[in-house]
Amino acid sequence: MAEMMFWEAVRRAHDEEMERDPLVICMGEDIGVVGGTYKATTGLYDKYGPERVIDTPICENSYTGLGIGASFLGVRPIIEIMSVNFSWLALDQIANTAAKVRYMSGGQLTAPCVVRSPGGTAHQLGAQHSGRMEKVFMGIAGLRVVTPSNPRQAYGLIKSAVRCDDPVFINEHEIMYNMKGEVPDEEYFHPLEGSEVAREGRDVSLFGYNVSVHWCLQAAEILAREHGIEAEVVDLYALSPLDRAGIRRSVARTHHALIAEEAEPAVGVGAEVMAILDEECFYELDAPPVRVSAATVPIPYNHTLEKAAIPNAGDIVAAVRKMLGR
Amino acid sequence: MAEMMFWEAVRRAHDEEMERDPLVICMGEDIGVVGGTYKATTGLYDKYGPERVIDTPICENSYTGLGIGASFLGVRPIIEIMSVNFSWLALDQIANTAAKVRYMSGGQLTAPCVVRSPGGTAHQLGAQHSGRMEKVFMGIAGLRVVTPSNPRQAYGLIKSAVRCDDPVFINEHEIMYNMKGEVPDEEYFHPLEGSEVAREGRDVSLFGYNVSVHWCLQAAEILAREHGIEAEVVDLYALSPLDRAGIRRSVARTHHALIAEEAEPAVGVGAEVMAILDEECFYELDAPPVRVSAATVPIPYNHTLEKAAIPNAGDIVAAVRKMLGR
Amino acid sequence: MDVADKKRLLREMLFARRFEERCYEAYVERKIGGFLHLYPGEEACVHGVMEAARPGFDYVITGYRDHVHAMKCGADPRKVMAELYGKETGSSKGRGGSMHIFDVEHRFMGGYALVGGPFPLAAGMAKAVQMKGGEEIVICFLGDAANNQGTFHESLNMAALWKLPVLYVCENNLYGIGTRIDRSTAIVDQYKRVCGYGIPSAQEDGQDVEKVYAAARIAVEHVRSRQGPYFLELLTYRYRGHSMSDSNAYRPKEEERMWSKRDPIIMLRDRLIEAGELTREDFQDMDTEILDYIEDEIIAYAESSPEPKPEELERYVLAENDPWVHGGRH
Amino acid sequence: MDVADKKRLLREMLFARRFEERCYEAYVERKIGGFLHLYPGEEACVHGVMEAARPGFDYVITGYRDHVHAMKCGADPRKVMAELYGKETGSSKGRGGSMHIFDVEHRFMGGYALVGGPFPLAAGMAKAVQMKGGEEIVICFLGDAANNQGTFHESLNMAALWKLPVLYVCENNLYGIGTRIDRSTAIVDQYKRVCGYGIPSAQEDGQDVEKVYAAARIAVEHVRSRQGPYFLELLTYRYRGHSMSDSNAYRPKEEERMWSKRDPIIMLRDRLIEAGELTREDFQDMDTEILDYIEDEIIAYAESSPEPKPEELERYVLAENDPWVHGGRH
Ligand SMILES: Cc1ncc(C[n+]2csc(CCOP(=O)(O)OP(=O)(O)O)c2C)c(N)n1
Ligand SMILES: Cc1ncc(C[n+]2csc(CCOP(=O)(O)OP(=O)(O)O)c2C)c(N)n1
Ligand SMILES: [Mg+2]
Ligand SMILES: [Mg+2]
Repeated sequence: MAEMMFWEAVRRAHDEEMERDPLVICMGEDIGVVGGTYKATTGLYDKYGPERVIDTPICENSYTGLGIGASFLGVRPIIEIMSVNFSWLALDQIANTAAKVRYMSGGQLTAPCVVRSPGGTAHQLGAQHSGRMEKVFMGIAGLRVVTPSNPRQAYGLIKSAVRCDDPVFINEHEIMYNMKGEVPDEEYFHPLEGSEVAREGRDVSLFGYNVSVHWCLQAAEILAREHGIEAEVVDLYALSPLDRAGIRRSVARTHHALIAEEAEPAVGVGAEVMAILDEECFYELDAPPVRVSAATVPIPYNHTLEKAAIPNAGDIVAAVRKMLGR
Repeated sequence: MAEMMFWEAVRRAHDEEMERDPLVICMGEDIGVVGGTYKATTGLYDKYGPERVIDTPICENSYTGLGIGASFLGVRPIIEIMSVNFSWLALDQIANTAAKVRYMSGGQLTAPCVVRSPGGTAHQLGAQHSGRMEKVFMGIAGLRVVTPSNPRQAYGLIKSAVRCDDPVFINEHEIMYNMKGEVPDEEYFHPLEGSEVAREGRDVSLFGYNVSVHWCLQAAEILAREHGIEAEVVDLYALSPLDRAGIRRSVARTHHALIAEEAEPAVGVGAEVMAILDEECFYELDAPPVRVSAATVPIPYNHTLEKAAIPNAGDIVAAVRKMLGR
Repeated sequence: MDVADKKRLLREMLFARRFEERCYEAYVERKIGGFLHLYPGEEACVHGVMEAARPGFDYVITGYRDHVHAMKCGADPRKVMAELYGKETGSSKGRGGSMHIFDVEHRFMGGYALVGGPFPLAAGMAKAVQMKGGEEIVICFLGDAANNQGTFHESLNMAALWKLPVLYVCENNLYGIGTRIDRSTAIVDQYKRVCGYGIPSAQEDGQDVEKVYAAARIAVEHVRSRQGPYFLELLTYRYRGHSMSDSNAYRPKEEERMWSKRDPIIMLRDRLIEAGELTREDFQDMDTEILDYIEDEIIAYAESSPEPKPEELERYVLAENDPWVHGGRH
Repeated sequence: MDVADKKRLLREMLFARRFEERCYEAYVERKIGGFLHLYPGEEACVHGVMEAARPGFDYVITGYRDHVHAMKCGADPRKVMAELYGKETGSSKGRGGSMHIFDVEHRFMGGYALVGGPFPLAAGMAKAVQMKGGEEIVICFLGDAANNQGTFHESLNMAALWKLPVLYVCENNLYGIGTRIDRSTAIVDQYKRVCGYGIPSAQEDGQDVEKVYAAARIAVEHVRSRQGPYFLELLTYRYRGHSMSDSNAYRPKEEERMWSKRDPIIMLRDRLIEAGELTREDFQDMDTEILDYIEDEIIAYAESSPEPKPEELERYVLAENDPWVHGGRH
C-alpha cells in the first residue's frame, strides 16, 4: 500500500480509466497543457493527446453540456469544474439534463458522466471563490453525489463513478489536494453509496464528510485525551443518497449525534442528517442532535474573519462537551 | 377588503410601485407586450412603456445580471423568471453577485433587486418544468427568500421586497395565480421575515409554505372533522431567514410537528425545520417530527404518476394520525 | 429528388400536419396534458433537412416542439401519441410527455424543454461521433429565440474550434412565444449571427421543401465530409400559438394571412398538380387515408394502451443494479 | 494629449507597475493572501482608455485583475493596499481582497471573480444611466478568454438591442490562464467576434498608450453621444503568471522576449526622451519618488491599519435595520 497525495490519487484514477477505455476522456479549463490547477491531470495531455484531454474554453454550462451529450453515445467524460463556485453556471445542464434524462426518456437514454469540482474555503479566496455547494447537488434527484475525505476514497470513487451508468458529482476540496494517504496498490473501487466508520467510539457519533471528517477526527482525539469521551467518527462520503442505515447504526450505539459541516447551516447536510435521525431513531437519542456549521456569511477575505466563519475541531469539542455535560 | 386573484395581486404590487417610483422597472421574457405567461404584468407595458416594462431575450443569467447591475445604481428591478427551472441558468448572477456584493464590497454596494419566479408541479409539465427550487435559494447567504401562499401575501411581499435594500427572491407557484383571496384596499406591506399562524390548534403543528399551506389547511379540517384532532397550521412564508421563534412557539404549544413540502425531502425545508426543532425545542417534542415530502424523482408527465410523486392533504392526515396514534 | 420522393414527402408533411391537428383536439378533450407545442406551418423544415440526411442513422436533437422531428427520424407515430396520452407504451413510457419525446433506437435523441439546452448536447454527441469515427452527423433543430441564450455562443465556439460534425438548423419562425424577433435580437438574420465563429452558414426559405432540401444537401455534405459544423437558417412560421395556452394575439392578422399563402404542403401539392403528377383527388384520398390511419391506428393505440403502474414511480431515476454503486461487487 | 498629460501618464503607469511589483513581494512575505492577479505589462490599456473617459464620473467594472483599474478611477492606493492586507481600512473593509476591490465613491464598481460575470452587470448599469439621463458611460474591462462565456453573447445582444451606453474593452493578453487564445477560441481577433451584434468595434495596439488613447476617444465619443455600445480590443501581454501560483511555463520564452520589447512604460519614456521632454534622470527620480511613496505611505498605512473586528463577522450580509423587512414598521 503506497502513500500518495490526494491529487496523485485523482490523477491515477484518470490515468487507469483512460488507459483501459479509449472512450474515457477528461475535460475542463486548463486541465491539459497546464495539467490542472491542482495538478490532478498532469501528464495526461502528453499521454493521451488533445482529443481526450480537452482544454475547454471558459463556458462552464456548455462544456459540461458537451460532456453530457458525449456521454449519451457511450463516451465517459470526467468533467472538471475548476471550482464549485463556477458550477453555478453549469447547474442547468447538470440538473436539467444529466439528472433527468434517464427518467424523462423512460430509461432509454442515460448520462454516465462524472463531474469533479473542488469546493470549500481555502486560504482567503474571498466570497466568490469559497462556496460550499454540496447541498445544492444533493437536492437533485437523479444525480449521485460523493465527496472523498482522503486519497484512497478519491481514487476509488472516481474509478467507480466513471464506470457507473449514473451521473456522479464528486465534491473535492482545494485544501486537500496535497494531503497524503494510503492507496491500495491494486485496482480499487470505492462504493458510491454507504459511509465509513473512521474511528470507533461509544459516547457520541460525529458525522463529517470531506474536510470535516478531519475536524471530527481531531476533535475525537482531544475528547478522548482530555475529556475521557470516546467519539465515533462516521465519514459520510456518499452525500446522495445518504447512508440512512449507517447513520442509524452509529447513533443506536452512541445515543448522541453531532454533524460537522463546512457550509452554512441552512438546508445543509447537518439538517438532512438531523431529519434522518428523527425518522430513523428519534427514541435512541439521549440529547438533541447538534450541527456545527459555518456562519451564515459570504466568506470574508480577511484571514481572521475567514477563520471565524468556518468551524474547527475546537468547536466540535465544545459542542460535544456541552451535549454530554462534561 | 376586495377579493382578487393572485395574479391580480402581483400585478397591483407592480403597478403601485412603478407608479410611485420611476426607477422601479420590471423585466423578463414575454412580460411586456404579452403581459406575462401568468398575466402578472398585464397592461403595464401600455402604461409604462418598453423602457420600464422590458421584454428580454431568452438569456436568464444575463438579463438577471443586467437587472442586478441596474440595481447597483438605484434602479429597483422586479425580474421575472418564467419558471424556476430556468433559474438554474441565472443562479450564477443571483448567488455570486446579488447575494455577495454587499459583503465583498464591505457594505459599499448593494443589489436591491427582486427576482420573482414560479416553481412547483403544475399539471403534467414534465421533469424539466416541475422543479421546486426553494431549497437552493434558501442556502445562499445574503439573499432573502419569501414565498406567498395567498394574494395578500403576494401583494404585500412584493411591495416590501421592492423597497428593501436586500436582494429578495420570491417563489411563486404556477397553479396559484388564479387563486382568489382578500387583499387590503389600502397599501399593505408584508414583512419579509416571520411566519403566520393560518389556523390555531393545540394537538399538532403543521408547517407549510406556499402551496403546502393549503394542503395543511385541508388536512387540518379533515383532522378536526373526522378525527377530533386540532391542528395548528403555520405558514412559513419567509424561508430565509426562517422564523425560528415562530416555529418554537407553535411546537411549545402542540408538542408535535409535521412539515409539508412539495419538494423531495433531501436537504429541504422539512429538514431545516427539523434541525431547528432539535436546536430550539427538542425536549418539547412528544413524538419525532415528520416531513411529508415529494418522492425523490424527476417529475413524471403521466398524470397518475405525477400525483403519486407529490404529497397531498391525505398524506398529511395519515402522517398525523400515525404520529398521534389515533 | 424524383417525383416519388416528392409524393412521399407530400404525404409525410400532410401526415405531420394532421397528426398535430389531432393532438390539438386531444388536448382540448383533455386526453393530453402539460405544455403542447405544435408544428403546423413549419413542416418543410424538418422534412427538407432530414431528406438530405440519413434519418435513423444521423443523430437528431431538438427542443420541445418535437413530435414531427421524432417521427421523421423513424419513431412510431402510435408510440408518440401514446406518449402524449401518458401511456406506458409511449415513446418515453409516459414519463416524458410532449416536450420529451425520445426514440434512441432511431437516433432521435430527444426533445428538451429548456431553451438553448440542446446546443451543447448536440456538440457533445458530435464529439462522440468524432471520437468513434463513424459517418454519422448530428443535427440540432432549434428556434430563433434560442439563439440569444449563452449556450448558443459557447457551443458554436467549441463546435468550430474542434471541427465537430454538427449541423445547427435554426427554424426561424420570427417569434419566441410572443416576442417578435426584432424585439429580442440585435441582428435578425440568424445566419449572420454566426460570423463570430467562422462557421459557414446559409439562409433559406423554410416553406419550400425543395429549397430546404437543396440547402440542406450542401449543409449535410459539409458536415458529413468532416469539414466542421454548419449553420442553416430556415425562414418559417407557425400557424398556431406558441403552445396551447397562447392565443397569438400579438401577431398582426395581415402577417398571418401572408404566411398562410405560403403553406409548405399546399405549395408542394400545387407544384405536383401543375406538373401533372398528382390530381386533387389523389390528394384528397391521401388525406382521407391519413385521417383514417390516425384515428384507427394511432388514437386507438394510444387510447387502449395501459397507464404506467404507480408502483413504478421510482423507476428510471437511477440505473438499476449497477454493480459499480457497490464498488464493482455484485 | 499634451506633454504634461504624457508625463503624468508615464508617472501613473510607472506607479501602477511598482505598486503591483510591491504586491508581489508582499504576497511572498505572506502579507497578502488568496489569489493575486497582477497587471504589469498591460498598463497602457486602462490608462489609455480612462484618459479618454472621465475617471470618477464614468462607471468602471472589471474582473479580478483590478487594482490598477480602481486606482485609475481615483481609489486611494493606500486603501487598495490595505484591502490586500485584509485591513478594516481597506477599500472593501478587508472583506473583499485582491479580486474584489470596490470604490463606489469614485465609481469603480468592483472587481468580480467569475469570468464573464461583469458583462451583464455593466449592461445593467448602462441601463440605469440611460434611465436616469446622465452623461455617464459605463466601461467594462475584461480579458480575451472571458469572451467565450455565454454572458458575453447575451449581454452584447441586449446592449446592442437597447443601445445601452456601455463600452466593452477587451484586454487581450493572448491567454486565459495557461490556455493560448487559439486553443480556446475559433476566431482569435476579438473585435471580429462582435459582428453578430451590429456593435462597432476596433482593434488597437494595447502597448502604446497614445494609440490606446486615440482609439478610446472614438469609442468613448460613440458611447457618450448615445449611439449605443462599442467594443474595443487591445492587444497586450501580462509579464507575470496568471496569478501568483502560475509559473508561465506554457509560454514560449521567445514570445515573452518579444513582448517585453514593447513595454508600455519604456515606449512612452523613450518617446518623451527622444522628443527632449524628459531625461533619463527625470525618469530615475520619478521612479525613486514612487518607490519611496509606496513604502512610506502605502505600505506603512496598510501595515499599521487595524484588522476588522471578529465580532463584525456578520455585518454587511444584509442591510442593517431596513424597515421594509418588517413591512415598513420601524
Ligand atoms: C431556459 C428557458 N427559458 C425560457 C423558456 C420558456 N420558453 C419556452 S419556448 C420559448 C420561446 C422559444 O422561441 P424559439 O427558440 O424561437 O422557438 P419556437 O418556440 O419559436 O419554435 C420560451 C421563452 C424555456 N423553456 N427555457
Ligand atoms: C466562471 C469562471 N470560470 C473559470 C474561472 C477561473 N479563471 C480565472 S481567470 C481565468 C482566465 C481568464 O482569462 P482572460 O479572460 O483572458 O483574462 P486574463 O486573466 O488573461 O486577464 C480563469 C479560467 C473563473 N474565475 N470563473
Ligand atoms: Mg421562434
Ligand atoms: Mg487573457
